[in-house]
Amino acid sequence: MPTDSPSATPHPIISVERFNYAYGDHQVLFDVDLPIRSEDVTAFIGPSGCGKSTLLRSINRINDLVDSARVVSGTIKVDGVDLYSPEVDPIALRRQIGMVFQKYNPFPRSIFENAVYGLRVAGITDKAELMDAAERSLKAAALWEEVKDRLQELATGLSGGQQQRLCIARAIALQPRILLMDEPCAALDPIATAKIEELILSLRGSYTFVIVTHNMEQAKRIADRTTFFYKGKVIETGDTLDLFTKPGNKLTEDYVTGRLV
Amino acid sequence: MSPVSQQPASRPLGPLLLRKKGFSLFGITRASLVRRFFSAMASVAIIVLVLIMVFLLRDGAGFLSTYRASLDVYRKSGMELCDLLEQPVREMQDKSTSLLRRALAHELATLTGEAKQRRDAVVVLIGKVQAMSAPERAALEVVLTASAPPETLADPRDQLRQATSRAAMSIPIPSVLSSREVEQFRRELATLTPENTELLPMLTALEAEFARQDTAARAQFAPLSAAVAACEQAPAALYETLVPLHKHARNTKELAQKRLSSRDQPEVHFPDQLKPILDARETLLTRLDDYGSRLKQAQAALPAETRSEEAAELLAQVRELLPEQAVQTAGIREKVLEWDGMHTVSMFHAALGFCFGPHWITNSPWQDFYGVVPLLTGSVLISVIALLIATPLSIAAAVYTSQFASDREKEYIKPVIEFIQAIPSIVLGFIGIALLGDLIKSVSHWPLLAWLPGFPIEERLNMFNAGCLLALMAVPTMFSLAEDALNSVPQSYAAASEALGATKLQTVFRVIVPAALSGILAGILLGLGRVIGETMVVLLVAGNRIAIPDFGDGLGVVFQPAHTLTGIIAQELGEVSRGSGHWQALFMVGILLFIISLVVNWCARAFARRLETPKS
Amino acid sequence: MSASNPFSGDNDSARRRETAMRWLLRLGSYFVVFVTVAIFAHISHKGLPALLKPEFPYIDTSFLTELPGTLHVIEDKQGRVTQTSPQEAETIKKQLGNELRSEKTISYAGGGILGPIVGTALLVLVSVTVALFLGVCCAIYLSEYAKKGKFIEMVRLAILNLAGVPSVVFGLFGLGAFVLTAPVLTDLPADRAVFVIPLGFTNLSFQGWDTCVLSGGFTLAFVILPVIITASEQCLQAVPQGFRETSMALGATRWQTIWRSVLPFATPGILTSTILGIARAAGETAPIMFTAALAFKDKLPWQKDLPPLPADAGMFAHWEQSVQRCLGVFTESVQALPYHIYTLAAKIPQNEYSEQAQYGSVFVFLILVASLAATSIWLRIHLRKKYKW
Amino acid sequence: MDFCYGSKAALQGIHLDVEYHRVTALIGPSGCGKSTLLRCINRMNDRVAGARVSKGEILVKGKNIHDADVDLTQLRKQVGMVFQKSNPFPKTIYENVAYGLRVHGVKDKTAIDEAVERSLTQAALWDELKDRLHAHALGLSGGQQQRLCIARAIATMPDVLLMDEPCSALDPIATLKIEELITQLARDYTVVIVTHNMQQAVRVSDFTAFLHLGKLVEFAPTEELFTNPREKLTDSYLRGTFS
Repeated sequence: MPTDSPSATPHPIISVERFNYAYGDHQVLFDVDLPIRSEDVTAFIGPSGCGKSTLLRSINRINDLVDSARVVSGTIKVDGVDLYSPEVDPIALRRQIGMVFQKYNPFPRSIFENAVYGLRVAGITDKAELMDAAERSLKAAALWEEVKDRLQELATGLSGGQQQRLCIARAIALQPRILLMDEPCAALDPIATAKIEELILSLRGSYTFVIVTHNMEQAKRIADRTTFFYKGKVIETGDTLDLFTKPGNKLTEDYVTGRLV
Repeated sequence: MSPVSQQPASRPLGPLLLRKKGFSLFGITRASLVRRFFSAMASVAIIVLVLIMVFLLRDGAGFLSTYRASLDVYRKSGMELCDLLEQPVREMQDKSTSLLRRALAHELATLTGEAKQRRDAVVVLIGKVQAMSAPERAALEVVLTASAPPETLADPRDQLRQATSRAAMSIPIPSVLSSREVEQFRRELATLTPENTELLPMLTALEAEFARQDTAARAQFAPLSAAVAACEQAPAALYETLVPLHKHARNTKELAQKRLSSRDQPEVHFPDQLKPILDARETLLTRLDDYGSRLKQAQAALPAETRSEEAAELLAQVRELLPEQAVQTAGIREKVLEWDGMHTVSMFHAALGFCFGPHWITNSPWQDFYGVVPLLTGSVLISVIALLIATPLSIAAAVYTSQFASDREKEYIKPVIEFIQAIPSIVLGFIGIALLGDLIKSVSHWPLLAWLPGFPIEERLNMFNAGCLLALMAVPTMFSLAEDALNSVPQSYAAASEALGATKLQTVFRVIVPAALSGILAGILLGLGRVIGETMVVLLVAGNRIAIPDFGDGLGVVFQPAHTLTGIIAQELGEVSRGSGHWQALFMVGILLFIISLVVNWCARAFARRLETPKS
Repeated sequence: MSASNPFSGDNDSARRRETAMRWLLRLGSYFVVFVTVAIFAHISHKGLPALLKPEFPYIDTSFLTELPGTLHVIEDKQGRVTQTSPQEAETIKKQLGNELRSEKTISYAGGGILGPIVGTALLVLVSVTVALFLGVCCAIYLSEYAKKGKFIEMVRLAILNLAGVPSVVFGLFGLGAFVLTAPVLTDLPADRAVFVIPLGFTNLSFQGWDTCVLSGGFTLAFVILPVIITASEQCLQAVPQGFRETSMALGATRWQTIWRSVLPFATPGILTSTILGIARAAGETAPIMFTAALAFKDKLPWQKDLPPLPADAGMFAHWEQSVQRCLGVFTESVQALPYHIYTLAAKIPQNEYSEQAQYGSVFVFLILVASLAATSIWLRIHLRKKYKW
Repeated sequence: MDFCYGSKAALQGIHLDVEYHRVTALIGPSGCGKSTLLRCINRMNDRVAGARVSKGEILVKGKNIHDADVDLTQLRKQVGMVFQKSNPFPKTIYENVAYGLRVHGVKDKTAIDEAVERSLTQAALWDELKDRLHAHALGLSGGQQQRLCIARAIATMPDVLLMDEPCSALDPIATLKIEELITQLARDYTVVIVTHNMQQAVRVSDFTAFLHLGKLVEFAPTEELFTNPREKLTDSYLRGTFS
């Protein structure tokens, strides 16, 4: 069922335009231009420190938490709305654009409370509704079968992979349109990684995924489109297959063949 | 198919992102309201600091003008003139006569020494024997006071007699008594009973012998005795002239005070009041000159030869002192002549009087002085003592725990030292009164330690005692900062040093400690801050004598009692009336303390900042 | 190459010096430990008897449940010495008649220390409530809201300096600010009021709260405020940044984030350090000397003489009076343990009769404060083990 | 000089002879025990709790360094060491170099001055620094700091100089300078160097030992080992087939 051809939804849901971003005086993103298509899985790859995480974190404005971070120039538009314009409510924005972090970090509370956290802060108190949402999102995150009998247990008692899937469940409980994932498998073992990848593939089409990864194999396995970053600039972006097999840029080629670290 | 297919139909996303109209008050949103609340809470720290300054200043600010007015009256009433003459003369007088008296005593002792020794030995022995037979004596006394029939008395009486004679036989008798005398004395001792209230014949005899010798000796040292008397009498005439002036000046002051307290009283016309005193100035000066010449006479009368060396030494001192004092009298004369009773006391003078005044005298019937120097010296000396004790201890402990101790040792050393912080200062003060004071005093009486300056000490409560306890209070602060600083020295330094063949100790003292120095210094300064601001320990233990310690003792000065800045506030504030000069003076002391603490804190911060951004 | 040892140690004296130095350092550390333990042992040894009695069940709680009073020491002609309270002294004297040899009275040294304990508890209650509220709010600002800048620099500087201000200066501040100036609502402003704001139905008069629990508690609150702020900020900082990010990424507002996913995880730590603050507040003497403490008081704070209610007083009147009684507790001056010890140590002679009261109070006080501090240290270690994220 | 070494966990049954006045490189994948081996030679591992030699011995100048009569400070004076990360003390340049002499009790000012000049010259730092010997050592560049550490190590005239990846924290130019320096130093000292950079081993060393999982796989003159490895493991490592 999921949309097979990306070209079926031609308009980009996120478009980054001449985006410059800095921490204090240290600029980390230079003139980034990047359309991200709706309902695709887009992977950001590149050596560490290349700015891919920063771009991801500026899409839901979570970087606002960092004191010195600031937009130098340029815009990020989601569905035509400039995210950094004063009319945008960052809280509402984050409800629509979910995020999963590199280090799985469930709150030291029950599994249920973790799953419905987003709903609770959105002001939903109806018990049945919360229960429904928890079941739905845990099922979506393929965790329901494993935890349905111990929803009241402490989330920190789960295994690493389960904790990360719980974090994904927590993010999709709010039914966001876009899910940002910052190296979601970096802290996991291969089996847990495989499960998460499977999960992403199963959810593909329902959400727009943007995934930062340092693992090129992973990008090949799950992404429709891949963007290569180097030193704060977008070097190349394209269909994953194309980018890995016939890179259009020397740097990209060096990187995907492992010569550039 | 995945269960997420109930994804809402693709509505346009854009509008969902926009800000909705929500709660707001005068354009302030809920979020910024919360934020403002917390920033207001944060500013409490600043506000409190400012309020402390405000309230200290409010009550302390009036001090200078009050003190100025008080000093003004002091001057215009002529009291200052009296003090100008009397105080230095009294000091000189005390110094020279005490030297002369000591010299005379030494001289007399050369002749009467043996007789005195014999007498004293007998008195001591009697006391000892009585102490040894105390239980029997008490038993007998019980029977006696019970007015029991005489026949029941015999038994306890007998027991007492036996006990006494036992004691008399067993007690060692010093060699100053001849063997015949010992025999006699033992016999007499055995008769010591409660009914026998007369002195032992032996003691009476010895007393008589001593008195005879003493009279003879005094005759022999007549010149010296005469010199002592002359010196004692030297300022008598001066004092005599001063007495009525004193009275008059005080009268003037009281009139002025009455006028101050109520407008109904007549205004005091100071020049008129001062006139008799100014008129007497000439007489006073002649009397002063007279005193000078008497001193010279006394000096001339000093005997050239002495029997004892000590006396010779003391007389030599007197010979040096007397000409000096003659010069001093000239100085006094000058000052008295220069003194201008109508010159108004300035604010600056009052401020100087507070900062550098050597006297803190309150509730005096004569004149109150609020000079902070005695308190400051007390505070500083005690802090120095505390730091000198605490610094080596806490640095040793920090170096040991961070560099040498095994994990198990660390496990109990660190909590114990941290625990000291929790001991309330009042408890330490109590320990100083109940335990440490006596401990130090008894240790100081060990003959082995007599060579130490100031030993043996008489005052149980003194600066050293307070310093020891404050040192203990400063240890945890200094220890934890020093230990942190030492632990934060990179491991690579130690590795490099050891690879060069340095021993562990060399590594520690040549590389690690210097690298942690700024942190250690910050710790010492914070310790100083704690010590100088501590109240209860010094209030209880420092001895509370308001005087500048006598540095003539050298290092022994630390065993003198003193008062402190903190102690004086705690002690006196409860007993003064609100708004009086004394009350204001105490708040001024508070301001001084506050400034000191800010300065110490600032220095500590400066050092700590060097710690935060070290290297290069 | 010589077959002998090329690495032989050549310097015995250097090694001896090394060992000596090491022992010196060890001695220094152990000396401090020894002194601490010795003080504790001495106080326990001398103070414990105040809580014990010779016969079963060996524990005498009267020292903890009686108010302080004057100690009467009566000696009869047989040399027997009785220590007793004023009332019993009368009866004993009557019994003895002629047999009475001497009677000594020692103020403050009789009875127990219930009054001081209650007073200290009240002071601590007020001070910790105030300091905790202000301190935690301030810490939340510093840790969650503040951005680098002049204001935060000033706040931090103020906190540091506040921590260094001598406690007796806090006492002066409390006297000036709370005892003599703080605002009260009253119909009849006192003459000494700094100024009065008429509110219509009543007046807001800046005439101070007088020496009372409230004044002392507020003064103590500012003494421990820096401790609470610093500790709370550390606890807030220890909560992983990830929790905040996640919570924000799930669409929580800043305040929701703090309330739901920062404060709950920092609370155990904050409470732990608050215990240390309690120990500190309970131990301070100088700030309460002029603001709250009395040397002697023969009533507990709630045993106040209120006008007797008429016999037909309704429920409401009773209720009103008990509320008045409860609130009145905070506007009374009280005895406090540290000040009581000061009185015992400084104002009465040291002799065998006063010793028990002195050491007894010091012992109880030290045990109270020390157990608080020990609990705090113990909790800190265990919480650190338990809350790892 | 030769040493044999055998311990249980980190290193097993190693037998290795290091020749006088030659540069010996230890190479191998990370975790293979090359640093551990190096740190055993001057017993720096004594600092690590629980580290011990369970079997075998290390002989330096014919003496087993774990003998009871070996004085640790003397051993370390004669077996100098340079660490991976440059770690000058927070003191002046002069004091850094003089440190080793001072802790060994040299007090004579002129002797120290001479030693400082000699070792700074040998470390090719003298010309750059002679005018600011009393400047703070932490103000130097990374490469200079590392050379200063080398100067500090050779100030006590050790017989053996151990270097634990001395260039890993440096940029290429500084690395080049250090390598030049090592080649020069080999004239006066016996150098043992741990490196993860094979090119470096080729450039500076006379002998190379290849370690893998705590075992000595191959030990041969450098040229021979790199051009004609005897073991299959060495060959595959050199060609980068495993890492």
